[in-house]
Amino acid sequence: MSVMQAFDLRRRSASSVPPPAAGKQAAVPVAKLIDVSKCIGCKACQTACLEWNQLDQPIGYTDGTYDNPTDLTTASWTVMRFTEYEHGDDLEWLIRKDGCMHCDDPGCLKACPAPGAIVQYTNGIVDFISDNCIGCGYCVKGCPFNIPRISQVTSKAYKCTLCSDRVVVGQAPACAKACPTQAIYFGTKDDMIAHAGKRITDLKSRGYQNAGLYNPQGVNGTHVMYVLQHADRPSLYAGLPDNPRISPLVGIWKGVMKPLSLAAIAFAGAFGLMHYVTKGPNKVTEHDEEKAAEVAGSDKA
Amino acid sequence: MAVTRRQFMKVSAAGLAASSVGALGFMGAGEGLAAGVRPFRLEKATETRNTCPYCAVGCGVLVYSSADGAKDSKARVVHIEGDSDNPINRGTLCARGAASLGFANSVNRLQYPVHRKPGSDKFERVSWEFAMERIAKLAKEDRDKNFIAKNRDGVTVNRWVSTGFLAGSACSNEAGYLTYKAIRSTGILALENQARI
Amino acid sequence: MASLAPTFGRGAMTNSWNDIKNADVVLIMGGNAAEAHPCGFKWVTEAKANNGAKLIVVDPRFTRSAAVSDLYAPIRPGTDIAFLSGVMRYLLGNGKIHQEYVKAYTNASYIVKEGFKFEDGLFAGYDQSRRSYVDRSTWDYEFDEQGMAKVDETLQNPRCALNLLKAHVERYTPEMVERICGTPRDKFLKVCELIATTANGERSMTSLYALGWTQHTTGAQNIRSMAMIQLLLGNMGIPGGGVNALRGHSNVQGITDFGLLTTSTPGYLVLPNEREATYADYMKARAFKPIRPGQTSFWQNYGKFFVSQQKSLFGKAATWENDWAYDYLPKFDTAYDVLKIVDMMAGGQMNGLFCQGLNVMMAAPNKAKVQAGLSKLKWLVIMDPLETETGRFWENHGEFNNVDPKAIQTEVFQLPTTAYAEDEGTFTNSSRVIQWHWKSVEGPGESRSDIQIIADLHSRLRGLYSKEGGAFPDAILNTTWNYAKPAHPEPVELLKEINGYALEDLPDPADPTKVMLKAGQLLPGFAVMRDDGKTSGSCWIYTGVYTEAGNMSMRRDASDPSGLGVHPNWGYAWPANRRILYNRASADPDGKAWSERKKYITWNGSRWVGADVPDYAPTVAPDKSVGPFIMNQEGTARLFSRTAMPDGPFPEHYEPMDAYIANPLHPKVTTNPVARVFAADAKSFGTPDKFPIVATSYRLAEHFHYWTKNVHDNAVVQPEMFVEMGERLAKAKGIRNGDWVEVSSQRGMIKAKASVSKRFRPIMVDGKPCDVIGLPIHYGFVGMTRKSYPLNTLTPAVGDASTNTPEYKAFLVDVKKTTPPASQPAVA
Amino acid sequence: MTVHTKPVSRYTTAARINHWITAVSLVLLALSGMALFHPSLYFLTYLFGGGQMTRILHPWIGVVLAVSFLGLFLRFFMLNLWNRDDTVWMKNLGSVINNKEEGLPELGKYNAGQKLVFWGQSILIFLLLGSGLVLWDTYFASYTTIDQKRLSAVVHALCAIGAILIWIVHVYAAIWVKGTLSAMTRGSVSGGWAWKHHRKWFRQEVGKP
Repeated sequence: MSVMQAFDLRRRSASSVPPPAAGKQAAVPVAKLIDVSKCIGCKACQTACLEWNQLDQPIGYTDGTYDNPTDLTTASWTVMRFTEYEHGDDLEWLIRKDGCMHCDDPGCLKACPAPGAIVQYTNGIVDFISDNCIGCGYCVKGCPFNIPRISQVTSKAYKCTLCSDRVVVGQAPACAKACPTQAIYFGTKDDMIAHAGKRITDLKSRGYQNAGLYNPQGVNGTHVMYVLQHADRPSLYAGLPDNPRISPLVGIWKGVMKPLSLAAIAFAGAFGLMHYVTKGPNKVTEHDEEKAAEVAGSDKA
Repeated sequence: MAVTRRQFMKVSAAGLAASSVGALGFMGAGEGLAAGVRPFRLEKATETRNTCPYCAVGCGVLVYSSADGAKDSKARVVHIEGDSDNPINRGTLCARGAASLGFANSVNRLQYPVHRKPGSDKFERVSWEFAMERIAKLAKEDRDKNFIAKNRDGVTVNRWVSTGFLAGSACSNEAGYLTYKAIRSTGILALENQARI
Repeated sequence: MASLAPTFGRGAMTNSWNDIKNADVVLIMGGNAAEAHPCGFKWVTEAKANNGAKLIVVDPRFTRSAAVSDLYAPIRPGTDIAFLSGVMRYLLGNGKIHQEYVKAYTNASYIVKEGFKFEDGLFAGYDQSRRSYVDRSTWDYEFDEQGMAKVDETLQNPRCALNLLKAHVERYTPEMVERICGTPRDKFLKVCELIATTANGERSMTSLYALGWTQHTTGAQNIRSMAMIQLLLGNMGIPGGGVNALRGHSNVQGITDFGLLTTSTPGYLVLPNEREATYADYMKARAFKPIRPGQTSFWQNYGKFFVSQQKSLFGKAATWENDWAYDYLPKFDTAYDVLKIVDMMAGGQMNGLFCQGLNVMMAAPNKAKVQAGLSKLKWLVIMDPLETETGRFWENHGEFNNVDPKAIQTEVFQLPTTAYAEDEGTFTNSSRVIQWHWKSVEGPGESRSDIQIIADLHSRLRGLYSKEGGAFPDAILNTTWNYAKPAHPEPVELLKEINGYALEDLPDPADPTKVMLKAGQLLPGFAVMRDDGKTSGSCWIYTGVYTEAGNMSMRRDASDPSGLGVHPNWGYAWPANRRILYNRASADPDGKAWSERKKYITWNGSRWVGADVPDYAPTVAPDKSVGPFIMNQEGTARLFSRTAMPDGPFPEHYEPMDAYIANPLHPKVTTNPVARVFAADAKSFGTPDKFPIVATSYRLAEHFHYWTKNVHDNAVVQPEMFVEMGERLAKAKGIRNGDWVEVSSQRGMIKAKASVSKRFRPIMVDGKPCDVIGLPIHYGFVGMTRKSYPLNTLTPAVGDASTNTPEYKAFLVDVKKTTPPASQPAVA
Repeated sequence: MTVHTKPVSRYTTAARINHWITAVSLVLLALSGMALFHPSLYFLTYLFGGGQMTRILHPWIGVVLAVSFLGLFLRFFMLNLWNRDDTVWMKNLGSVINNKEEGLPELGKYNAGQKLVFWGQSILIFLLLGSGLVLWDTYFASYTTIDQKRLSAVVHALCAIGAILIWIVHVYAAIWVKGTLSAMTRGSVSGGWAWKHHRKWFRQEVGKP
């Protein structure tokens, strides 16, 4: 089997020609389900990700919390965010594995100006193709979850790739394989939704009335989904957006404004051309020169 | 994993089949060939079954090592992940196990015997021969000087309590048993391991 | 383990990792499985997800186990016995015990001798000057003329063990529990109710514990309390039950099995005491005759195991004539445990020390004492794959290790060893499963395997003694060493030697004319071992691991025929590949399963059959009423542990040596009267006036002891030492999250960053709020993580009465804001 | 052969250089900007040495533009202040377009259209600078929030399109009105040109010694 594995593309950044696979029978969409209620915050997903992708995250300092590193970086594509949620006498320790949500309608891909720098495979995975990335940071503006990070060294954008190099040969992503309690589950999106349903039923039986699936339709659903104990308040989980969507500004910026602007420019150019052709040049006539000479002459005296 | 292997192969196989067709260029220009996904880096590695060195759950791990086949190139561990066949951990690993490649290849791995003279402020590299010969001599010297053949009541006790041996709890059973044989036969009573603390 | 053996007969994790999924209630107390054993904890989440189990976590801190628990209850460090005795009182008081199980399978109905009593904090027979119960004669049953223990099936006699227990725990009312432990009364009762739901054959509770219970001066008794609760509930020997000690290192179980402990020999046999001058004396104390009619009392085979071991160790030199080389073994006068070794080193009585993968500088308590001890050694040999603080104890690392190398005259050798990926051999995991692992690469640089180094050391000693002679060379010279390559004994050779051979043709016991085993063949199991020198086998419990059928530890058939998480063909579990111990108790006295859900081993009329190897003679019919605890002379488990525990047949709450309050139950005896205290440490205990804050130390999910600070990715996810504290304490001391604080105890001072958290709430003790802080152990002055003071600078050098495991989990400190260490940049 | 007056000087050499720096940088900015603006124009990045180089150079050229335009602004903002004649001019824009300038009041140096170009570009380039700095993640990523960056992206794009449209008008006017180019190439215009288009300005110039 050739080493150069390839997936079919469903979308390709900055490409006006739709990728050939768009029409064909798509591969089965996959999804990674993160069941926050089963997550023990052991960070196996972090070290598995660091090791599989050979990332060289520098060793930092503690800021007094368990969040290490404290934010996603170009060399830490997933980080655990710990939230101590106190309500009444009860205390809950909500631990959420942050990282790319692999949106079905990726804001990063929509914002990206470089052709082929961001692609979405037919199974839903959104991947950064570093060769084509120009480091402009538009993906940071496009992403509703603030995930992509731009490297000061390589001027390229980096994020979780959902281990596309493993999935393409039938392996689970490194984090899903490692997760001790299988809080991180990987499979077809339908299976994951079904599995989430079972988990939500179990959570409801344990008193979490608002347990639910976080699969925000604002981005047409995501290929990384959460099961949350408090699905009615996602922002409890260290700022998980309550209803994430691609910012309307990005919508405008990358939407209708593009063709309109080109049309305007084309029209302006065409108008000038037509004007010139119909009206002819605005010449200085002999008469003007004489009148000018008069003015110039009379002053000479 | 919820997905059975067969079902999962369908997911990637469908992708593969279509794309290999695409890769062969049957479907349109360069646009068709998706940007290549990073090649699967374990393709040429050797897989060995092992157990994680850290805690007593005893998770099964797959150690992937690869040497480039040159005459004297030394194989290096390139990746470690869980062994899906092991019923105890079913392929999962914790933060330590998942990073245990970093233990095998740590820059803090000891490389060669070193020796610190009394009062010195640094280690100096020495040969195995020098180290082992000197250790054996020091041990024999201390044993011969302090060996207690009989106690105050004249009972044969054959014990040597002026030297201790703190045994490694991550040594294999075979190494542990051999250590027991070699050390207990000298009469050492101060033989302990991490179970105590 | 020093409490499971006296109660059940064997000292090991009773059930298995996978079996946890069968539990209906999981109690994590005295441990933090989610952080210390995450992949083992998977089976707790499986139990929750697929068995509707409820997880209870009782811990001074709201840990990551608590994060996924159904019920969390706080507790003051060092008061577990008060809590568990309160639970026992609740179970006994409300009749929430599995009556039939308790009556048939425990010594509840045994009658205890007259004269046994417990008053003002002490059992009968205490000698203050020797700080021990010298006269334990009253801690025993009444015996009849045949030497059988007397019982009162009707349980009327007030001196029945169960009635004595009821009287003993009477004082632990919910109010007293709240007063001592600080656990709110309603929370405590909720825990009791949930536990009580398993007091039947239908539902089972499993207990997962680790150092949270062992690292106290009452360590062994903590576990005893849980063992007794599980007996009262009938949770022993059934799927989803058991008392599961989650051991630490990957092969601490194996190394303990091989007797690398001061008074042990492999297979939980014991070195002779110097009072047992002859082999006859030695064996007289180990007859282990049954004390109830018809009981198995498996330890009566002690002689077979001992002789077989001596044949493995000394081969031909061990003969009937020289009492199987009895005198080749050292006889001990006292225990030389780690605390004793450190005390002797500090007293200049120790000249040489080997540290084979044990970083004593960090692992032993009271770093100042260890530092002084190491400095007084003549020579120190480190065998380790990684850099350690012990190897560099003589180096000055600024305020983290402020020493003058010139003043330290210890000669230090540091030998590089290979690690797991570079060796072959077996590890034994916590649930006694022996798994073979294969070698993938060579070690780095000039590193050598432990086997090679030890073989080298032994052969040099042998050479020197045969050439130059010296003190008692016989044991060394006669140690068997018949390996193909003496300098490189192969793991396969060693595992075979461990398993044991027939040294002569062994007749078939059923038909003596036939030969069961020819000389040189591997033993099939320990049942065939003999005490006449015709069999060898260095560790009887492992026999069966390498038989004529091959290396059982290499087996990789992951099938689970019963669906109960029993994988009989994966690796080999000692003893006899049994996965759940005492599993005869999963059937009622008539041999029927207590319930269909918990069906495990049943009597099919002619044999015991089921999902696992029966922990029982396979063909003994139920009506013979042979007890399920075949190792015990009674055949039943011990609620009353006779003289096996040095600090009492029943657990009793004693404050940690750094006592936060006077013991409310018996102020005159506040701390464990039997805990051994060396002269050097007598004045090293903190008092609440100078050190008003309770501290506990623990492990984190991201690190393993002191190794992973040498691993880049682990340092990334947990880079620096910190001290966790509650918001109340932080506000009182003007400390903000990330500030540098100084934590001081009677033993020393460390600096660390503050981690102010809602997970630490003040615990109301005796009506007053008590602040608890937490200190992870993983950081030192060697490795990639930020340099730090070793945690054991603070901890007291005193240990558990039975095992001398240091009291790391409860000590007194003071906390105040400070400036960052000189070598550390201030930036957070 | 009709008699011609001496060419009337309109721009100093310094002004011209300043103008042409601004012009070149604006064109380069337009090209590199449009390359990132729409996929179909991405090929323009080859002019700058690929996508990365385009993204690197664009901001720096932007800085050059801002500085040089500031020069123009300081030079000519006094001359572009709006007056009543400009309003009249605007009202008769239709006839101007149709080459009938007669009825108009005499104009100073700049007619209303040119003033609109001036002020239009001033505002737009100022906004482009502001939003450009916000978008310049290489150095200024940490100073603004992502939402502010999104707003800047939209503002930057809109202003850029505006600037390009005004640029088209400006360039076309220079081509359409013959004789204009020499103002910026040689710095002077013919008398007739001055008389026809900027008679008041012409009178002032001629009045000068």
